[in-house]
Amino acid sequence: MDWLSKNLPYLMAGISVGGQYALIAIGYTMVYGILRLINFAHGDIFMVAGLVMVYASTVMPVYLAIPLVLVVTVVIGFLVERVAYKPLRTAPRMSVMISAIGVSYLLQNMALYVTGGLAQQYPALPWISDTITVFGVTTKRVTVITPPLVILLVAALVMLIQKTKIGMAMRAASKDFETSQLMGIKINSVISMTFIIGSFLAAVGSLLFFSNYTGVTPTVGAMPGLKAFVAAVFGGIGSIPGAVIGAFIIGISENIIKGLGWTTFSDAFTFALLIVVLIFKPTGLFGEAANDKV
Amino acid sequence: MSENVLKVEHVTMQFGGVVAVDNLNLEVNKGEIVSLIGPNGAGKTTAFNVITGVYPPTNGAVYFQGRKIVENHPQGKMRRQYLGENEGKYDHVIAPTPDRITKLGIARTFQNIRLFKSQTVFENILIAEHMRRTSNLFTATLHLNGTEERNMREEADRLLHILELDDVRNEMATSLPYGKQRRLEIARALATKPSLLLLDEPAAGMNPQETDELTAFIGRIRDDFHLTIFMIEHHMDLVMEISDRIYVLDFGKLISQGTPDVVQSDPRVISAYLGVQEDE
Amino acid sequence: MKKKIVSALMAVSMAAVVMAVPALADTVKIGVYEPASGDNGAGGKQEVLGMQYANSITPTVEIGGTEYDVELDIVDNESSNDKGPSAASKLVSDGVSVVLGSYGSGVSIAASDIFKDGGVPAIGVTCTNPQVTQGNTHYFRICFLDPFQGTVLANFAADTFGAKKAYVLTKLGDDYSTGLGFYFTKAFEELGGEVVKGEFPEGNSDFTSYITDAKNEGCDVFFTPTSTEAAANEIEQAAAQGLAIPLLAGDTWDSNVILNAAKGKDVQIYVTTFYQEGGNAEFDEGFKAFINEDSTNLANNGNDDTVAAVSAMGYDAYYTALEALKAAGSTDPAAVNEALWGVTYDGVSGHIEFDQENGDAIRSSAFVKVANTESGAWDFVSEQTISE
Amino acid sequence: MKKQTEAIISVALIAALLAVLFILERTIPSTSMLFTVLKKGAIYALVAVSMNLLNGFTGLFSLGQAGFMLVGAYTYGVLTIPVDQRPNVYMYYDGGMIQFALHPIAAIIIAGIIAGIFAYLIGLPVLRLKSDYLAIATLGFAEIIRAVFQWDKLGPLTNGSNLLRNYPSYKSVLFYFIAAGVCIALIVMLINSTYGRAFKAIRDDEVAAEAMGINLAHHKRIAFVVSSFFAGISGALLAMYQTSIQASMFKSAMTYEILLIVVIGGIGSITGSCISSFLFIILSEWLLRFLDSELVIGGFKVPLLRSGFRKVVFSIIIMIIVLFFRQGIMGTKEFSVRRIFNRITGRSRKSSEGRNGR
Repeated sequence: MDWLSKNLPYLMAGISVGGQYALIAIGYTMVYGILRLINFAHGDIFMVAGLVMVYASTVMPVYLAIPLVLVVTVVIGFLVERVAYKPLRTAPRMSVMISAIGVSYLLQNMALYVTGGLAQQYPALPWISDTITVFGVTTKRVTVITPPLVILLVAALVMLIQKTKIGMAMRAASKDFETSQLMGIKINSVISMTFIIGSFLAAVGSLLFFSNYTGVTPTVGAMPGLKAFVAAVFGGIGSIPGAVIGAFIIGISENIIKGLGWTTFSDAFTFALLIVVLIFKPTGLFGEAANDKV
Repeated sequence: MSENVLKVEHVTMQFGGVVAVDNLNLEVNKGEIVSLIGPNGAGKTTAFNVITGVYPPTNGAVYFQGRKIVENHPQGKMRRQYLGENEGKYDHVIAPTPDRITKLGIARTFQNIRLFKSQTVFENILIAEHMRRTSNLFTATLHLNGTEERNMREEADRLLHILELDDVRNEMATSLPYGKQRRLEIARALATKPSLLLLDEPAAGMNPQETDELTAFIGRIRDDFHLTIFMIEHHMDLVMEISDRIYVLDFGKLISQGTPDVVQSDPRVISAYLGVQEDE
Repeated sequence: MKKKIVSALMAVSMAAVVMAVPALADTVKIGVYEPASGDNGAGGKQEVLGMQYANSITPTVEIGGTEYDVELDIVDNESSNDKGPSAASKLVSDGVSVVLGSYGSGVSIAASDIFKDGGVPAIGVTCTNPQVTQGNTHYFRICFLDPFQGTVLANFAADTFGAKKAYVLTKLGDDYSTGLGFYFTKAFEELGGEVVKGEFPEGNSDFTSYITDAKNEGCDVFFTPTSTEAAANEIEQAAAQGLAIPLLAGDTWDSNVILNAAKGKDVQIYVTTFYQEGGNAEFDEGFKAFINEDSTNLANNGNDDTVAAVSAMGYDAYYTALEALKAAGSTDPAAVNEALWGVTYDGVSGHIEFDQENGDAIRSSAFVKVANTESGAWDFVSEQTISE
Repeated sequence: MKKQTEAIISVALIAALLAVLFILERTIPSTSMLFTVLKKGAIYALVAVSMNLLNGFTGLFSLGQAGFMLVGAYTYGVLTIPVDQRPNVYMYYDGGMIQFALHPIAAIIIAGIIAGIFAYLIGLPVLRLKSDYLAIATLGFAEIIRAVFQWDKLGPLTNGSNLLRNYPSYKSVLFYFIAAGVCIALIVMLINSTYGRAFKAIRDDEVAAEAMGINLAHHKRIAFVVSSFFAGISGALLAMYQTSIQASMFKSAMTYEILLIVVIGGIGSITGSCISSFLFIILSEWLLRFLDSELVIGGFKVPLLRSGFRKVVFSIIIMIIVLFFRQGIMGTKEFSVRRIFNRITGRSRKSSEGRNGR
């Protein structure tokens, strides 16, 4: 029992943070699947969701603030795509990526301007922020409810992608961008839908993440964003189940490394894992190979 | 039988379950113009890509001037799925990258033109001479290779003159008319001083008058540059006019070979192109 | 159309330059080299508020017989070593007579040579790393140093909690954090205690594994000299995981970010700092009024009017500079530099006097206070001196 | 306009620039903001040009520049701290491992070489990757390098999380202009050499380049190592400019800044990168500083102006340039004396000797 109570906290923290990374990673993998774009600003949209919640909860009760945060984040995600990515639809990949970096730079500086760099305190969400004890280990309820909630959301998303018309349009667009346009698929609305779903999940992810880690600063979105991207690549970019499984693996292994005392290299480990995956199995666990014809 | 330049032996190329090229054997001898024809999707460009090292064959080998330059045998998953014959004949792997094959003296052009779009005509040819350089990074950077640079430029101008592209010397490569872009691609291939030139549908998209000019042009460069030419082409008048020998591919298999008039009257070739006559 | 946008942008920035240089007779400029963004932005802004308050009370000073208006020339060093030097050289080129700053030792060291070349003396306000003043004659400091603060914390941990084993958590790449951690460890081991070390990387939010380590190792005290950015998460997770042992930290934790995070949680937080609200009633009321009258000031102080120790230090630094200006009898930076060695001033945070070797303040005591999680304010604990 | 006359005019222009700087240095006080900005502008011009060599001329999208600058800066710092200062700097590591000091110029070149070696090792696995994967992999390596340099077990060598300082540095702005100028000249000569043409071929069409006998792996490695060599040198210059360095300042934000400078200047234009780096530094670190402090014009308090506003305005300007001026200031054109001369004399560019005769 002693071994369990010693190491259970790492495992639980790993699962919970893994679940939160999963919700962000899905955003990356969907956007990359269709646009072949690494949305550098996605981590910062996650941060903005946190900030909106902080400011909303000062003026309205929490149960009103939560839907507001979801809506505002989705709108921001949609606007970012329409303003920063749509004009560059035909531009070379490098300039779209630079535009993504520019948006990330802008969101962080705006957050800095509004908060003045002060770490904002995330409000305690009623039910999920209470502390509970599980097998003798005290932690927050959010740690326990994150995995099932994530699996539920992912199942719903996979159903949407497999069963609905918009889902089919997304799959077509991710297979071949040009031909799906020829088939009369309104590409712009498909892309907007992707960003809307991605931002919505990122907003839910921020609700869970920040109730566990309550300090919200302008750069708080950078590291989870990068780790979520590593998870997306590790799971196989473009595959949603892959992103989720990759995120759980990264969340757990990162905490195990911290548990073993190699804390200085927990972040460096994530990048090392990314580079190993990129070189030996670029398609990741579940991705399909995409080779371009000569 | 004059000296053999290119020999393709039991080459099979299988993508997953699809056999694009099936047990291909062909030869090209010094000074010959040999054509490879066949309906679309017969595996012609795939054969070219195997010869030029774009991807290794699933099985078989390629010889150049008597030396084996490419070899492969079914490995891993492919060993179970392999559908072609002659599996045991090859045991080790030679898979040079395309640039190593070009250095051996095999130059090629592409089915859809791949010129360097941000460079002028003159610069496109200069780039092809880079591989024959004797200077290293330092002497080149410090511009100590003056003579080599001058020779490169003179050689490029000479090629431009021979191929009648002097007037568009400083134009951007992509702003040229279609015919001239084709000719520039050939000029660029010649700049690598090849002994074997692989042309992938040089006359694609050309009108009859341009095709006639091209026919004379190919004959001329074969003689001026002492080349051996191996060509994929659909324009039958060009093929029949200029080829010494012809190989016909259909669904990856060699169905006929020989001089132009032999191949022209071969029933299998006609059916491959025109479909089988349904005898009611 | 595009050409017009570009020329418009150029025109705006050119015009701006002209406006930014108002000329007034008889002004003495005091440079304020503080972070307003980046990791230490919050602390830097509270420090500047102290200086601005002091400036609002005594806007003029009599130097060599003539009355001078004191103008604060404030630049943001973005708490980063590559942006700091250009902020510093802007101050030098603006012709300031003395510079106050910075919060955070890294940026202070980064700008040290620029102040030296410009011949402008600088007064460190709350940078506690010894390397700031070491081996130079132009950088002074009015706060105590890490060796002193580390020892005070070690003594406090040993005396008050009888701690035998301490968990020390520092931030990778932060010289203040590793420096204070080093001195605490040295002092704590000299007292016979044992130290378990932990380090977290930049941008880390999850501290569960460190807290679990501290519990598993059976540490009696959890010492974590980090910035306020990490503090919020540490406190939250310490409470969530029911960490029974007290949290100890240095001067950076003396801010309302910690109070907000700790409010209503069962967690004990002890902090050493330069000043404790209530130490000087007159300063407290005046400062609170100054904060509440202007919305930007309120926002910069974290939306409430608790008096942060760094504001008190900023206030004292301003007056120390005035003392130096008066003693020097001229606004020439070299004269001010010379005068600074002899300056003594009894400020809100105690007696200030410089040692003649490195220009460090001779400080013998530090205030210790505890976060009262019900009232959400700091309660005074003791004024700790070190035994030797 | 023959090549010789153009060469003479260019040399004359450069000499004039250096003379102006020389005079300025004698007249204006040496700590004036102008010199600070010019020094930093020159350093950022070099690192922007070195990044342009990779992104703009070879089509390799790398985000590892900050990592190689860090290696260069630390190599310079560690090798040149005078021995008597070492106990003072390596306080927590009793004087540190290395007990010798080299001449600054030698240390700068070694800084570049060591950054190049790091690049060679990192390049082996990474250069085969496609553009966006290459960007993330190089970004990852830069973060790993930073974590390693901050590790306290390496303290005796890198001083762990503490600053490296007290190493010699040149104060005159001339030194930075000459050092950066020489390096940029070398890069320009490389780009105009046969290797430069090979890089541009790889940028335009890898498949065609390979078919023309250009060994992709070899040439990509050369571009990557050369670019990192000069990033290492600019890291050393930055260390000199700043008189103290710390691993935590070489974050990915620094690479993004350099990338944005390259984009503003025009990807594929050397002079574009130089111009935009001076513009970027002058605007962001000097002229736009007023945006951060309250400004009262005739009793009217300008709204919005408070700390942090400068960076917001700056990121908006960058977004406008990235979206609407995709070519940047110079696009892929170069500032050349001939083009100015032709514009003055009204002769069209076509009839002159041609683009490549530079």
